[in-house]
Amino acid sequence: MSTDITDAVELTGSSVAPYSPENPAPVIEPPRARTKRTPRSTRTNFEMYGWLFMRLSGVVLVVLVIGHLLIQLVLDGGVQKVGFAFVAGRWASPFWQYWDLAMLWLAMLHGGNGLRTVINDYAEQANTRVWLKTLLFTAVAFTIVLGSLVIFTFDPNIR
Amino acid sequence: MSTPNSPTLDKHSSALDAAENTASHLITVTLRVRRFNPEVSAEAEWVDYRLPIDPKERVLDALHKIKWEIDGTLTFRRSCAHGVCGSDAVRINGRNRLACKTLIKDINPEKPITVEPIKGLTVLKDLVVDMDPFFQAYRDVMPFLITKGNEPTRERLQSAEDRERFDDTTKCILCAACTSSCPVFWNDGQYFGPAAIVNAHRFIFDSRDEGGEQRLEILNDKDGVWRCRTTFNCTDACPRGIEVTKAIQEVKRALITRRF
Amino acid sequence: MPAGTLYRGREGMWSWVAHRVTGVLIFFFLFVHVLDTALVRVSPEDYDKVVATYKTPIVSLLEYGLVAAILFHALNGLRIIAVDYWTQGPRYQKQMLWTVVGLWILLMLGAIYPVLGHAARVLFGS
Amino acid sequence: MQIHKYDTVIVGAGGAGMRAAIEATKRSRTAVLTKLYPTRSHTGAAQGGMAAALANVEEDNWEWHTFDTIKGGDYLVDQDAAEILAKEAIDAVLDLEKMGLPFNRTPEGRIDQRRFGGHTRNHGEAAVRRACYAADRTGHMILQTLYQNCVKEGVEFFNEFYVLDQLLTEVDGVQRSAGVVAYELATGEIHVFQAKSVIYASGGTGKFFKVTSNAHTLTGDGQAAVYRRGLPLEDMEFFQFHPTGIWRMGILLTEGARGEGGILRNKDGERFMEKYAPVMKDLASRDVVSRAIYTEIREGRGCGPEGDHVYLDLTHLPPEQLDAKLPDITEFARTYLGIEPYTDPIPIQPTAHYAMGGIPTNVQGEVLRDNTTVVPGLYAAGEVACVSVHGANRLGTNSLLDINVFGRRSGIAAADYAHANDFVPLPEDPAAQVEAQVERLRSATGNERVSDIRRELQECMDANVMVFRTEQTIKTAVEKIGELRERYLNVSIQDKGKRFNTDLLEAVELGNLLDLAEVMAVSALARKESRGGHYREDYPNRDDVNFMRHTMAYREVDATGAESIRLDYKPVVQTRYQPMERKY
Ligand SMILES: Cc1cc2nc3c(=O)[nH]c(=O)nc-3n(C[C@H](O)[C@H](O)[C@H](O)COP(=O)(O)OP(=O)(O)OC[C@H]3O[C@@H](n4cnc5c(N)ncnc54)[C@H](O)[C@@H]3O)c2cc1C
Ligand code: HEM
Ligand code: SF4
Ligand code: F3S
Ligand code: FES
Repeated sequence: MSTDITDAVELTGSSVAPYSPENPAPVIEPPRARTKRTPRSTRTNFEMYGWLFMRLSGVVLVVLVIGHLLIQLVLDGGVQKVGFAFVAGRWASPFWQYWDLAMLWLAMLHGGNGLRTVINDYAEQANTRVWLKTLLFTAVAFTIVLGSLVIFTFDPNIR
Repeated sequence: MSTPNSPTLDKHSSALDAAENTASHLITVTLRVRRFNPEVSAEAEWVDYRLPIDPKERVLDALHKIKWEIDGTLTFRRSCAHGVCGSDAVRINGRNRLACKTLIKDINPEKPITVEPIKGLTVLKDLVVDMDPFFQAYRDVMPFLITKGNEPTRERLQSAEDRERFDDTTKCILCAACTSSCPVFWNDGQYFGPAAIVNAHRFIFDSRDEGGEQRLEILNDKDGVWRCRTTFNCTDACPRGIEVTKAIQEVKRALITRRF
Repeated sequence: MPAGTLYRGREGMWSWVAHRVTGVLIFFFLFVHVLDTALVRVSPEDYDKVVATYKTPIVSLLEYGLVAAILFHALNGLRIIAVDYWTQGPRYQKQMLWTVVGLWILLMLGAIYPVLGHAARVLFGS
Repeated sequence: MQIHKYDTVIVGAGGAGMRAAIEATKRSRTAVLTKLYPTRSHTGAAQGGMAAALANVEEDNWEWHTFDTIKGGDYLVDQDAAEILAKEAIDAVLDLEKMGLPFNRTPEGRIDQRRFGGHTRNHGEAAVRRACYAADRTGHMILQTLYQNCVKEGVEFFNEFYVLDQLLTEVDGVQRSAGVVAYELATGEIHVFQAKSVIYASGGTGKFFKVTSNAHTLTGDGQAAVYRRGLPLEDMEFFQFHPTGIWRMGILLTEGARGEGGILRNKDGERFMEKYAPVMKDLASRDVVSRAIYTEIREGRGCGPEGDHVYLDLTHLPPEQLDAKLPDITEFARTYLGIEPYTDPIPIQPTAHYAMGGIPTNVQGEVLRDNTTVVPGLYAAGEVACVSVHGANRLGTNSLLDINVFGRRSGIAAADYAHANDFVPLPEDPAAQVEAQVERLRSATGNERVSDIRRELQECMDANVMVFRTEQTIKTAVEKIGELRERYLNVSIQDKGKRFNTDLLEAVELGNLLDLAEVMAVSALARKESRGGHYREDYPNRDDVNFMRHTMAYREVDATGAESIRLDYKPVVQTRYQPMERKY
């Protein structure tokens, strides 16, 4: 049987593979089909907390982000007013410092967790998933650390 | 109450209409079927079939006409032909349907009607997909009554309200229309999928059952209910009219309330 | 990808697609936004320079898009939360979605002047 | 070819097969072979209910139930079996409840019960509420519950395996069951299952009719496999025609609809059943109602332009009651007829529904090779079998009961038998017959099409051996079937492949239908009386003198290889109830 296959290719001489009942083509498979052994259970509440966090942070973010947008873009002059002086003015008040800090943290964690879901959904290979998530984690951590530093070590007199 | 013998001629109208309309006038439709036969080719392809059919007939009838009169190699599953066995979930005009519950007249016969296998499960031949992963997910949620202690001698009592609580999810016929309509499932077959959750729901909310905690634990995991993104494709697809997303949300809420 | 064509989902599916796309968009914007804001720590001049580029009409348009994304994501996010916690939520998800879209259109109309007003002035003179 | 070895092999995963599997798996190494995924079985289509004298809502007892069953079966019922059925019904229902079946409940939280055709209090005084139900999805719930419990017990299923042949081996002059041969749909491979005991639970054979409530897959494979090996089929002439099938489509509208108060009306709006059954009216037994409907139609009182149907009127029932008790059938009317049952009557006509006959067994489910001796190791239960608890006409709700009671019994008996006995050697070249059959069909080049022959068979059966039969019509049918069998030798199929070759299997199934249709017609021709589901216009009365006996049909092959059917008869077991005239 096995010898016939190569022969057949030569005989037909075309690019069409010689599929037959004895030598069928591979079937069309979806990614990551479930089997008896998958998925392995981990027994943690992580996904639940993640889910809850998305909702809770979402509600808080509505206030923070919409407030932020209003101030930045709508109230007196929009983006046009934004500049170093404007930022300096705002961060002079701890209220705005904490506002922005909370926004930064929540948005990054919310968005980061959201992206984690997206990666889980679309990255088919386990390897790719690990890599992408590492990348994501680094980006989020970096942004949060950087952002927090900026807010707290901000020096209006740098000029 | 009408008296039993009073003539009900006034009620005849619509039934009569139906009768007259059924005095069959045939129309010609094009069925565009996604075909795949690994014994012939590694590629799936669209094949058009034109056939005369009564618009009151089902898409399943059209498939049968093709198989019986045009091309006997067309392969699909079917059994009951009236929407209760769950054999023939396919994608008709881009949406999951039972071929036996979709009438030609309800889907615009002017344009070609596309019929393709459901998404996210291995296509084995034409419209036939591998159902094993689907049933595996079903088995993995322990879809059976779990009780402790001694069996009662008579039936377990259950109030009509308690019975009503899980009525919706008892209707499931395991057709997989929901699971294979779920965008999360298309990309990750490890997700339990709505059908498995529906069948877990059926027991979690059964007042006689005592295994709810175990099932919730299983569905709490990374491929469990939390993967659902509430896209409602499952609810739209369910031929039994089960409010699938609602059931999933109830399971999520049950998990949260039990964990806190 | 599992072989196949586009699934013709309904409101629920498309709103999810939009939610996901906007979410990812916002995330990347935020990432960049934090980076540029970090410039205030480095050099106020550079910061002002960068911010100045934000004041061009094209960026204003992008900004309008960003506002659109955030508003949709926020409103639809609230709809999702309602679907999650309100027992009748799943039943009314379509109505809620149309409410979200309606509100979103109103807000976006309202945002035209504040966000695009300056750009219009620059372009067409005030 | 692959060979598998199991203690017990069950053919079919409908209600009967899975009920047997739950018992057998606990006691022996069991495999269930099924041509459909278990939950696709036609048990899931059953709607109305399952009878048991629970007396949850009104006074009732199993003896009344026994009587109704016997009377309903027009006294052709084996009364010892009927007693077992009625007595064990109560536990059968309670067992299902304990397995998790979600029955509708009474206000006290007990299993609710409703009226059903032919079920009466105190030997026919009035209708009694005996049918335990779950809306109009009782069969669905039974099938799901049994499958759930199979999952729980870890029953081993071979899904989409078509059993095509029964293996018998002669040991010490006695033919014993050695196993079965199955065709795997996915690969086209042939598997031999060697087993100590085999249970057939492969369901009915309704697809030889055109207008039928049966699934496309109910093609009598089990009956045919056994019959071709020389074992008899009992009472095949008795087929039940359910009064209320959706007009032209045959989709069933449960008798529960009339149990809830639905009324049959002719074109004048008359409640015609009052004429035919003054006491039970619309709830008379099925054969009576079906004949009444056809009489109305024949006498010109049918509805519609062609006067070929009557109405099932539910419009006087409150919509809430329809939603709560009959949600599925109202949806069928909306989906398939575009009719709103709240306001419009539903056009219906009788539909071929249930095979009373089948593989003869005793009350343990053991298959009989003649009137008395059993085939060791061979069992049958459910619609494929004939115990006979349904006699000449099955009462509604008694079949779901039958599959549970006798499914359980045969499961236990077969597993016990497997414990006590050793494997019987397989016959030489066990798969030969199936291989030849499959090979012949796959390479056939004839010019006949499966679908043509099947359609002609179905039309012939509908026209000639349905509700009304005469010598003339049955003879026409016998001839026509003979001709179709000839033509069947010339069929060819288009799909020559191995995977999922449903084209091939439809051809095989047609072969089974042809064989069984012939047995049915020949048996009907010989029964020159009217009894239950078998109504002969030329012999309109029951003839207890000559025909109070079961038909046993054997396939005979003479030296030249010509086939014929030999009819024999078996006495009816009577214990307590003497035949009386049957009135409702
Ligand atoms: C529409 C409808 C409504 C009904 N309503 C009621 C009711 O209300 N009350 C009542 O009591 N009865 C009712 N009945 C009758 C009752 O439902 C059936 O008689 C009963 O369910 C038959 O069960 P079964 O297990 O014998 O067969 P089925 O459920 O038909 O199962 C047959 C099994 O055998 C398998 N099989 C068949 N051939 C092969 C083969 N060659 N190889 C391997 N496997 C095979 C199939 O895969 C299937 O799993 C109704 C019937 C119909 C059609
Ligand atoms: C303004 C208020 C916001 C609300 C109310 C909100 C709400 C939500 C909710 C409820 C989800 C979960 C969706 C689901 O589980 O299906 C979500 C997902 C997500 N959000 Fe937000 N969010 C907001 C702001 C943001 C911001 C600022 C970002 C970016 C940094 C963001 C990025 C994301 C991402 C990437 C996802 C994942 C999308 C997916 O899985 O499909 N969101 N949001
Ligand atoms: S929930 Fe609905 S769509 Fe999903 S498997 Fe069950 S019946 Fe089919
Ligand atoms: S389609 Fe999928 S995402 Fe959730 S709502 Fe249904 S399971
Ligand atoms: S064939 Fe049974 S559901 Fe369509």
